[in-house]
This record gives sequence, C-alpha cells and structure tokens, in this order.
Amino acid sequence: MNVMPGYVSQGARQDGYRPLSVADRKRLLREMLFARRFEERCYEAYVERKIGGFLHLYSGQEACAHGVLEAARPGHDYVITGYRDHIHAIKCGSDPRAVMAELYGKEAGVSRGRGGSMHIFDVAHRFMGGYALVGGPFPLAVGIAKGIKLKGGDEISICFLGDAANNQGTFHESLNMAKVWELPALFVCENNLYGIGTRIDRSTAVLDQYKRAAAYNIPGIQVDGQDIEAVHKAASAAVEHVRSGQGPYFLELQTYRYRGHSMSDSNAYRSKDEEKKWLKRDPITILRNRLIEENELSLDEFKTMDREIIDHIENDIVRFAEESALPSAQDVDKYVLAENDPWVRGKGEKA
Amino acid sequence: MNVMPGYVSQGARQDGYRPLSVADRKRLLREMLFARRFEERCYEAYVERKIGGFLHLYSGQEACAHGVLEAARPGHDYVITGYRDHIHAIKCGSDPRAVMAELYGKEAGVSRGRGGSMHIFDVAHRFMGGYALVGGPFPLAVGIAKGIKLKGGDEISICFLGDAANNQGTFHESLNMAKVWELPALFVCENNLYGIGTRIDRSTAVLDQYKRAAAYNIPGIQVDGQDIEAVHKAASAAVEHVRSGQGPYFLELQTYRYRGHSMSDSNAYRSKDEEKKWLKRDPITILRNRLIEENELSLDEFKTMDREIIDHIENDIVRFAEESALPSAQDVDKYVLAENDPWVRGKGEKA
Amino acid sequence: MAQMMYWEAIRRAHDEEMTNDPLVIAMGEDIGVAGGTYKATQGLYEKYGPERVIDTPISENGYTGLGIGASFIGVRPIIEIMSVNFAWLALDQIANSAAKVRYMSGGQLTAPVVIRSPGGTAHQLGAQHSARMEKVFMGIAGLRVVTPSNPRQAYGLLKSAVRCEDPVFINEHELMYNMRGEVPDEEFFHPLEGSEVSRQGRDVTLFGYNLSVHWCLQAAEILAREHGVDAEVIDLYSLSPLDRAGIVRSVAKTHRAVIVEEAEAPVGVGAEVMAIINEECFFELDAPPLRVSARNVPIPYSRPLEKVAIPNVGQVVERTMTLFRRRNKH
Amino acid sequence: MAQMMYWEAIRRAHDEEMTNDPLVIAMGEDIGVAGGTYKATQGLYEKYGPERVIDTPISENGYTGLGIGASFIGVRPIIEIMSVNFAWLALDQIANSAAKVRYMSGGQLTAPVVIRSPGGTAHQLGAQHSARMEKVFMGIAGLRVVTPSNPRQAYGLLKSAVRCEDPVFINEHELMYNMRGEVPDEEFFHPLEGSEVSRQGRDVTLFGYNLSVHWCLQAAEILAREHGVDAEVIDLYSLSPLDRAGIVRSVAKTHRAVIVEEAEAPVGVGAEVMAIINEECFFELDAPPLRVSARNVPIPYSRPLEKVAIPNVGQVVERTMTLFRRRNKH
Ligand SMILES: Cc1ncc(C[n+]2csc(CCOP(=O)(O)OP(=O)(O)O)c2C)c(N)n1
Ligand SMILES: Cc1ncc(C[n+]2csc(CCOP(=O)(O)OP(=O)(O)O)c2C)c(N)n1
Ligand SMILES: [Mg+2]
Ligand SMILES: [Mg+2]
Repeated sequence: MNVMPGYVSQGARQDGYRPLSVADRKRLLREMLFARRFEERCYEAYVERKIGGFLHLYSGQEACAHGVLEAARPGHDYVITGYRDHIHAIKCGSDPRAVMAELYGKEAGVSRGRGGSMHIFDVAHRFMGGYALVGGPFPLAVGIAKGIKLKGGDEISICFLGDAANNQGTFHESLNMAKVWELPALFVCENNLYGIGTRIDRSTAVLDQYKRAAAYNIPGIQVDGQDIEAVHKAASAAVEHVRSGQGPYFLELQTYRYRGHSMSDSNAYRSKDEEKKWLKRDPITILRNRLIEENELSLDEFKTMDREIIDHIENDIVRFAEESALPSAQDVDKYVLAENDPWVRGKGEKA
Repeated sequence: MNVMPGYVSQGARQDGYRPLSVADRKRLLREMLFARRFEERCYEAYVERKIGGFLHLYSGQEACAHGVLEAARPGHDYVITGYRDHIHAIKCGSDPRAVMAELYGKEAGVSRGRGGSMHIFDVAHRFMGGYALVGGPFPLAVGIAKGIKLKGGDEISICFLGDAANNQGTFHESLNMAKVWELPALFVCENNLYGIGTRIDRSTAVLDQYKRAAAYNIPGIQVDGQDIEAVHKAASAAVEHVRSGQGPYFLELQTYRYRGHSMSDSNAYRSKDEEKKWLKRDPITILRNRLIEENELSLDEFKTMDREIIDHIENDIVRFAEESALPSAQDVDKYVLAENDPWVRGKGEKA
Repeated sequence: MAQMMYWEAIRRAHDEEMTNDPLVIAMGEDIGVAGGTYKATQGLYEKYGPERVIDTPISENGYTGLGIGASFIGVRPIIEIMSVNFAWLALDQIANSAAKVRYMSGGQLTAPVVIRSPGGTAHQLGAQHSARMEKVFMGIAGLRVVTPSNPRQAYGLLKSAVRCEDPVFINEHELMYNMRGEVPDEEFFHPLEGSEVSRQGRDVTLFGYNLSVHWCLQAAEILAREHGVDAEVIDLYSLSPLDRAGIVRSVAKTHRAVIVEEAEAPVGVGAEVMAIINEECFFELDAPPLRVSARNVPIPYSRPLEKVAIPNVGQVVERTMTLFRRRNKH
Repeated sequence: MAQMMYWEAIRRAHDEEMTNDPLVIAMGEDIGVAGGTYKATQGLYEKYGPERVIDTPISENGYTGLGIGASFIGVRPIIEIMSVNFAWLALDQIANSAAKVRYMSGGQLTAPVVIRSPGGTAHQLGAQHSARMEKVFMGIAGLRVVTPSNPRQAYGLLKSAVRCEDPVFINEHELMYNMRGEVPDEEFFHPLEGSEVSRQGRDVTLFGYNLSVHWCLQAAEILAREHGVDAEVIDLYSLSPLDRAGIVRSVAKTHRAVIVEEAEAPVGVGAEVMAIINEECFFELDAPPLRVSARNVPIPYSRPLEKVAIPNVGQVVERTMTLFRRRNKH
C-alpha cells in the first residue's frame, strides 16, 4: 500500500475559497510549534512521573487540528474527539495552563483533575470532550448535530477521530443516522495509518477511509494532512458544505504520529524507513520553509519564536500546573449525580 | 424510491451456470408451496393459541431461501439467520414435524421446546440457528467461516438477514473482518423494504443494500427475489465465488413479506397499492405459471399437489406436534452449562 | 382521578413534557409512524412531527449515544429501547458516556437523557427476549434507575426523569402496559428516590418492585387470610439509589424480610437489599432475610418450563412462611 | 516449581493449549505482531502464525461474536479484550449469544470460548479505563466467571477454561501482570469451581478475589500482629458459580465475615456473598457480615481522589475490627 499522501479525490466545492493570509500562516506556524513543544513537554513531565495514566501525544499531526479548526469557528462550533485531545482543546480556546494542570491532576485543571489526559473537557469553549473508548464520540457528535438542528443554530458538530476507529460499529450507525436526518456533522478522520501497533491494511478492508463515507451517501475527500494549507482549503469547503445545511461531510487527512501510540508504546512495529519518509514531511517544517522561501520569515525569527514558546510553556504553563493544588480527597463523591436537583424530590400530589 | 425489483448490477460470474431442470423446478414449486402452507398453518395455530411468543412468517419470501440454498449444499454448508427462520431450517433438512413441535413448545421440537419460533436450531443439518437480536448472526456467521477456513473444509457459511439489520454495527464490523481475512461467508440480504413498520428509506441512507458491501471491497449483486430462477442463477455464482476461496460475497434479494412483521403487526404502515403490486409477483405463482406455459404442469396437477401438502401438514406434521409431550418442569435447569464437564474439576497437581 | 392504562400514563407524560419544552424529544425503533410497540408514543408523531418523534434505525448503541450527545447541549431525549434485551447493545454508551461524563468533566457536562425499556419476562418470548437487566443498570455509578409498578408511577416517574439533570433508566414491563390504575388529573412529578409502603403490616416485610410488587400484594392477602400473617409490602420504585432508610424503617418494625425479584438471584436486587439490611439493621432481624428469585437460567420458550423459571405468588407465600416455622434466632 | 510472572503464566497456558490442539486460537487487538498489551501472547504470532494468532480490528462486539461463532464448530478461541472497559461493547454477543445458545438450542450448540480481560483499577487511567465489571458477568446465566489472584491460578484457570465446554470469562488485573509467583513445572488444570483457603484463621473470614485477596492477606498479618485477631482468608477465584459450601465452611468456623471487593458495592460480589451467608448460615453469625468496597463513583484520574475511591489494606483492618468492638448479637 502507498503510505505517502498525495491522491486527492473530488467531492467538495472549492470555489469562493479565501486563502490564508501571511499573518494567518505565521500565527498558525506559531500555534503548531506551540502544540509540538507543549506535547514534548508533556512527554518530559510523564517521564518525571508528574503526569500519570495513559498519555497520547499529537506530535506530527498538528496540521490536522489546526488546519480544520482554522476553517471552522472554534469556540462556536462544537468539537469532540478521542484521547489524543490536548491540542484540539487548546485550538478551541482552552487555556493551556488549565490543560497542563489537568494532566497534573490538579483542581485547576480543565476537568478539575477528574479527567486527565484522555478526558479534556472545556464546555465554555464548546470542546465537548476527549473520550477514551475508540469510536465512542461518533454517536455523541451526531447527537450534538441533532441538537444544533433542533435548536436552529448555525454551529456545526466536528468529530475528530483516527483511522482505526472507523472499524467500530458506532462509525457505521452514526454516519447512517447523520445522513438519514441530514445533520450538520463534519467527520474528520486523522488517518495516521496505525491503530496502536496494527497497521491499517491488517485491520481494514478499505484503505482510503473517505471511500467508506460513500456507503452512507456522505461526500468525502482525502487530503494531505501534513500541509496545513491543503487541509485548510479542503476543510473550508467541508465546513461550508455542512454549515449551509447540505448534511454531513467526511474529511480524511493523511498524517502520521511521531511518537508511540501512547507513552508505553515503543513503535517497534514501524520501519525506520517509513518514519524517516514522514519526518521529511513535517507539517511545521513545511509551513516554515514556505514562509522562508517567500521571505516572510527568517530562520532567526523562527528560532526566537521557538525560544519564546519554550519559555512560555516552562515559566507560565508548567509552573502553573506545578503550583496549583490537588483536589481534596473529601470531594471524591462530587460530580457523580447533580447536587440537590429539585426534581429528584418530585412535585405536586403524590400518594 | 422504486419499490419494484428489476435493476441488477454486475459483480458475479455467470459463466458455467447449469440452469434448473424441469424436475428441479417442479420440486422447488412443491417446496415453496409447502413452505407457504406450513407458515399459514402456523398462523392458524397461533390464533388458536397453540403457538406462543413472537411468530414471524415467511410468506412471500419463499424464493429467497429456496433459490439460494438450492444453489448451495444444504446440510453441508452452514446456515444461520434471524427469527424468521422456519423455512430456512426446513430447506436445510430439518424435519417439519420437529419444527412444528418446536413452535408448540414440545420436547420433540428441534430445540427441545426451549427455543421456540425465533430459535430453531438443527445442528445435525448444519442449521446453526435462528437468533432474535437483529444483526446478532453477522459475527457468528463470520466466525463459522473462520472455523471452516481453519479446519480446511469446503463448506461455506451462509447468513440470511433482512434489510434493516444492515444498520446494526455488527454488519459493519463483520463484513470488514470477513474481507480482511478473506473468509468463506455468503451474506444474503432479504430486502423486503421494511424493518417492522419502518420503511427502508426512513432508516437507511443507501437504499440498494448490495452497494454497502463495496465499503468492504466485497462484491455484491442485487436480484429479483421473487423469481426463484433468477435467485438460483445469481446464488450459484455467489456460492461458487465463496467456495472457490475468493472471499466473502453479498447477495441482495428484493422481496416482500405478505403478513405483518410478526403476529402482533397489522401492516397499517403499508399501502394496499404497494401490497397489490407485490402480490402480482408472487414467487409461487411466477414459477407455477412458467411451468404451465411450458406445458410441464397443469393447473389440476398443481391443485392436487396443494391438497396433498395441506393433508400432509394437517395429518402428519400438526398431529405430531399436537400429540408429542411437553418438556417436564424438572428439566428447567438443564442445558445452562455442560453436564459434569471433567475440566470443571481440574486435573493434575494443585495447591 | 382518571383511570388509565400504564401505556396511556407514559404517553401522557411524553405529551405533557413535549408540550412544555420544545427540546424534549422521543426516539426509538417504530415509535413514530407506528406509534410504538406498546403504544407509549401513540399519536406523538402526528402531533410533534418527525424532528421530535424519531423513528431510529436498528442501531441501539448508535441512537442511544446520539440521544446522549444531544442532551449535552440541552436536548431532553426520551429514548425507548423496544425491549431491554436490546440494551445489551447500548450499554457502552450508557455506562461509558452517559453515566461518566459528569464526573470526568469535573461537573461541566451532564447527560439528562431518559432511557425507557420493558425489562421483564412476558409470555414465551424465549431466552433472547426475556432478560431482566435492572441489576446491570444498578451497578453503574452515575445512572439513576427507577421502575414503575403502576400507571401513577409510570406517569410521575417519567415526568421527573425528563426534568432531572441525571441520566435515568426506567425499567418498565411488557406485561404491565395494559394494567389499569388511577392517575391524578393534575400534573405531578413522582420522586425519583425513596420507596413506597404499598401495604402496612407488622409481621414481615415483602420487598418488591415493578411487577413483583403485585405478587407481593397478592401474597400478603393470602398470608393474612390463610396464615394470619400480617405482611407489609414495600415498593422499591427506585432501584438506584435504593431507599436505605425506607428499608430499615420497615424491617425495624417487622423484623423479617423477603425480597421478591423477577430476575435470577446472583448479584441482584435481592442480594443488595439483603446487604443493606445486614449493614443497617442486622440486629433487628428475628429470622434470616430471604429472596424469592427466578431460576438462574436463560428463560425457556416452552410454557411449563417458563412458568417454573419465574417466581410466583404461591412461592412467595410458601417461602415467607418458612420464616415463621424456622426456629427463632434466640 | 518455577517462579514466573502472571503474564508469563498466561502466555505459557496459551502456548501449551495451542500446541495441544490446532483449533485453539488467540485473538484480540494488538495481540499478534505487537505481542499483546500485557505480553500475555508474546511470541505466539511468530510461532503459530496469523491464522491462529489474530490481530483484530477495533470491533469488540464483532470479534467476540466471531470467536463465539467459530466455537460453534469446534474452534477454541481465547479472546483477549484489551481492557474490561471495552467489554461493555461486547456484552451483546457474550450475554445474548455465548451464554444462551446452549439453552435455547436445547443442548445442541455450545460456545466454548474463553474471554480474558484485565478488570481492575490500575493507576490513574481515569473513568473510562477503570471499570470493574465482574458483577456484570456474574449476573449472566450460562457464563462461567473466574478470576486468578496469582500466576498459578492464571495458568491453571486458563488451561481448564480452554478445555471446558462452557463459555468462560477470566477477569485478570492490570496491576498483577508483573506479579511473580510459583507455577508447577508439570502441566495442570485448575478447578473452575470452588474457592481456596489462602490463610487459615479462627476469628473472622476475609473474602477476597483477584487483587483483593492480597489486601486481605496483608490485612490478616496486621490483624494478627497488632490486634491479636486470627483471620482466615478465602480466595474466591470462581465468581460464577460462587462456592457456597466453601463460604459456609469458613463462616461456620469463624462466625464473622468481611468481603473485600475492588468494585463499588451495589449489586456486587460483596452483596452476593452476604446473601449466601444469610441463606446458608445466618445463625452461625456472631456479628453482621460487612463489605469493604470502592466508593460508588466513576474512578477519578487525580491520584488523591483515585486513592480514596478504591479500598485499601488499612480500611480492611479497621472495618474488620468494628466486628469485634461492636456489641455481640446475644
Ligand atoms: C473500544 C476501545 N477498544 C480498544 C481501545 C484501545 N485503543 C486505544 S487507542 C486504539 C487505537 C486507535 O487507533 P486510531 O483510531 O487510528 O487513532 P490513533 O490512536 O491512531 O490516533 C486502541 C485499539 C479503546 N481505547 N477503546
Ligand atoms: C437488537 C434488536 N433490535 C431491535 C429488535 C426488534 N426487531 C425485531 S425484527 C426488527 C426488524 C428487522 O427488520 P429486517 O432486518 O429488515 O428483517 P425482516 O423482519 O424484515 O425480515 C426489529 C426492529 C430486535 N429483535 N433486536
Ligand atoms: Mg490511527
Ligand atoms: Mg426487512
């Protein structure tokens, strides 16, 4: 199978597309670089045992979340994803300090330390959560889309999941319902070719994931997920399709994760050769080099940006996480059920 | 949507097909007529409260089970289906008396009265059961196919299910696995356009069910399920494909059930007009008229055949069911677990 | 007070709540155009339309998850699972999403869905249509479980479940949809917690829920008439949380307890009520508490087998009397 | 006697059974090329090949059902569900197909599958990766449930489960895969029913299973050393069926019972053991039986919260001592 991106199908209207400005592209470069440094810093914190549980890092896939959400309305549109969720939340508007504090299990964490890395939630920014069961978010995303339609808003529901998640029954059931009821749902498949250690061709009968959407009459397209401008262009058309009431859409992004599936995974199942090929297509490097070629950026500026980001993460974000307080053990029973919900006591006549 | 059959896709090799002989067709006419009378007699028995629980009748769909299994090797190939299962079992070789006795809840029933109408089992004839959860048989059928491949036999695994079952997650998961592992599984979709009272276009994004198989790289075809000769021809190619080791195959048969979904269903949701259209395409009448046109059969012969069948069902089959004994209440705990399985006690050294 | 059937009471609750709040919706298989297998949603499709009364595909985990997701943003779905047996397919979304989202989001999200389903053994439906799953739902932290034993409860519990912020599973019963009973004409909301004294008694407490409450009441009549035993009957309409105080109050009075459950004994309602009694009022007991349960078998189709697989009134009476014959504890 | 780790014992059982019978296969997510998340199938892919050591797609209900179907015609699948939390997705095929097929076919078919899965709370895996589901499986008639507390049991129970005609669920534990222990060099098959006296004692019985057996043993040491209480520890390696005789034997000797479970209390192992004690030997009790359970919450990620959510040795000691301080029954 061809593990390199390239093939792009028809399917989404590309007309009326407003390309990213230089300022936008510089900002996105900074955001992606920040994402990379943030994740790498999480890696260190995990090694230092400051972060526990399972930790899934996003390094290598930055152009996916940033390219898609740049084309949508983060904080307004609803976003939901799996356990590899830090960066999606931050791009939706979450305070990186609160995200890091969550990984540290602190009360100041986005999910008050109850969720951890796999369960980042930030409802104020309409980041509806990271979920740990593969395929779990599909029906939830379609449900949010149903809610949007009922309420008559112009939001859309965006579901980011991996390639292997598409083999879960929920994928099938959810895409069918999304189409039957013409719901405003955008399915983004970050196809990094592996489900943990199992390569896509060993688990999946159809390698091009966007083709599976055809089984539900849902338009789909496959795009190079390492080139944020390509992602942004395709995503703009996809978002427009969904927001304009034309029903669900499926966007496949061909990408690659640099690190193991989670911290406990060594990547032994991948060839160094394959990894090298993909490292050559690093999303940050691609955008950086383009801006340099266009004389919009110098290598020094980039290095300065990088230093600033590293300092910011260290002195602001990590410090905040380190210094904030752990939840108190007395609160262990909080948040199981609603606190004194009047309807639990009932109302009106009763025997 | 077009509720009438007709459109037939490419996909299955038709070469080397040996058409049915006149003798075969006469036998099949008798078998289908028997099936119709058997089911109608069940209807009466249910009204007389001789049969309990849920009863799903096959009237109208006879050409599906008979056409497909005539092309396979009943009793040798493994067959599994849903709750609408009497006729599939009988075509696999089950004694109709034991099937009727099962419906009567008698110890002499195929499933010893434990199963009832929805759970006809006859393992001796490789009828692996009727199951009451929609979509449940998909993975079981694929598992049987996996077993065949492991054991190296030339059997195939045939799964008969309805159109609405295809919206269950098990459909998606099972077809994907069947293809990834190239298993000898034949999926037969008896598309009667309804899941209980919900018409296919209200629950399903893709109306032509054979098209859904493409999402798993599984070849599929759509055939007129009311013409047993068309079914037999397509099924012969499908069976050949699967038996020759080319992997799974999907066969969609366009058909119609005459009665309500089960005895408790009035069919109120269907237009009389639609029902009339389909009654004009009765599978028994189609074959009968063909034989008559060809002067291979006279109406009198047919009527005699019908009388013989009715007598046989009444005096042999129903009588057997009526006269055989109910299970004894003392046996209620039997068949939950294996009886004195030595491995439960263990073996060899233990602390 | 109007007399109405159990299904009519459920239908009325749907109708009132859907009129009250445009974000209350009903969904499930064949609940719309067909009006619902047990008529609990009859006429709602015509009245509220396809956007709010939704015939779903046969995708239990999918449409249950869809309802849960919609509830995240203010929708109040009433999801019907046609038979509780099909809920085995939806447990992932119920247990992993609905019941856990409030906790793991630190209180930011909640899933105020109502999932209704008939959860008893009807007549000869066979092993795959006769499961009783209340024990499974009771074991899930973050989920409320209630089970109405009459039309009044069926109406009032659904009303409160729709308004409540928590996910609520309502365990109904195929054999009860046509049961008649009084339902107040004025709107009311039944408490989601607690228990109800269905019959006052001094000598022994019979604990029941849903259909088994009626077995207990009939048994109590026989016990009074034929054995001079005055039984109290407690209706455990809330299975999660169970009413510890109510259980203790009654046992402290009668000093004897019998739990009658339609399900098989292992890790069931009977075991949990016994555990609560042991924990809360062990020293009040004059005899060991006992449970009358179904046999631990998949439910057989054949009538004589099915009959003995499920408990009956005679058994309740007979087992209860053993508490009086058996030697006293002291 | 060789010392080996829990995962090595499971791997050895796989290897021996796969050598013994070509129809024994292993399947699950990442068990083949990757060798299994907890190494329980390490090296088997290389040794037995892809037809018998199968990396499945992420389709829990699908591949579990596939294993069940294969078992209908003589295959003996050992199915690994990577984490028990994912088993919520496979309960339909486990409960509706595997557990019921023998009964509803009148004994014609049986589903001799083994389903293995780690079913405990590890370290900070959060609400969706910390479920303990033994109670759910124990409630399913037609399914055997065993749970090894050490490498010897892990080896011997899997061996017997593979040979047994019934479907068997093996509840393992993420925190135990690296536990060392003795396993006999000679092949052996551990009984699938019964219980084991892990420590003899006179004053009180501590019932545990899987990881909680070790909490009980540590608590017993402290009780002996610091409180002069001689505790017996019973290892309930078979959760379904539970060993009624073994439970009674011990309680009849010690007259006091404490059940220690890693799961939340409602409708759990503790409740069922209490119910059995009430039914079988109520009059032997000198004090109310009690259960030490997890808090009834989804498991939190943050360490201090997670720590208090799960029972610990100190709690077992403390709660046990209340049985001696509290006024005697007579
Ligand atoms: C229901 C379920 N099954 C299995 C797992 C274990 N698991 C976690 S991530 C993963 C692989 C998912 O791969 P993919 O969907 O491609 O996402 P990626 O990790 O590559 O981003 C698996 C098998 C799980 N968390 N949930
Ligand atoms: C898991 C599950 N969900 C729902 C049902 C209720 N039910 C029984 S048959 C049926 C319709 C199935 O339609 P289809 O698959 O087209 O088969 P047909 O009855 O038309 O032959 C439904 C919804 C069930 N038995 N199992
Ligand atoms: Mg992936
Ligand atoms: Mg149909």
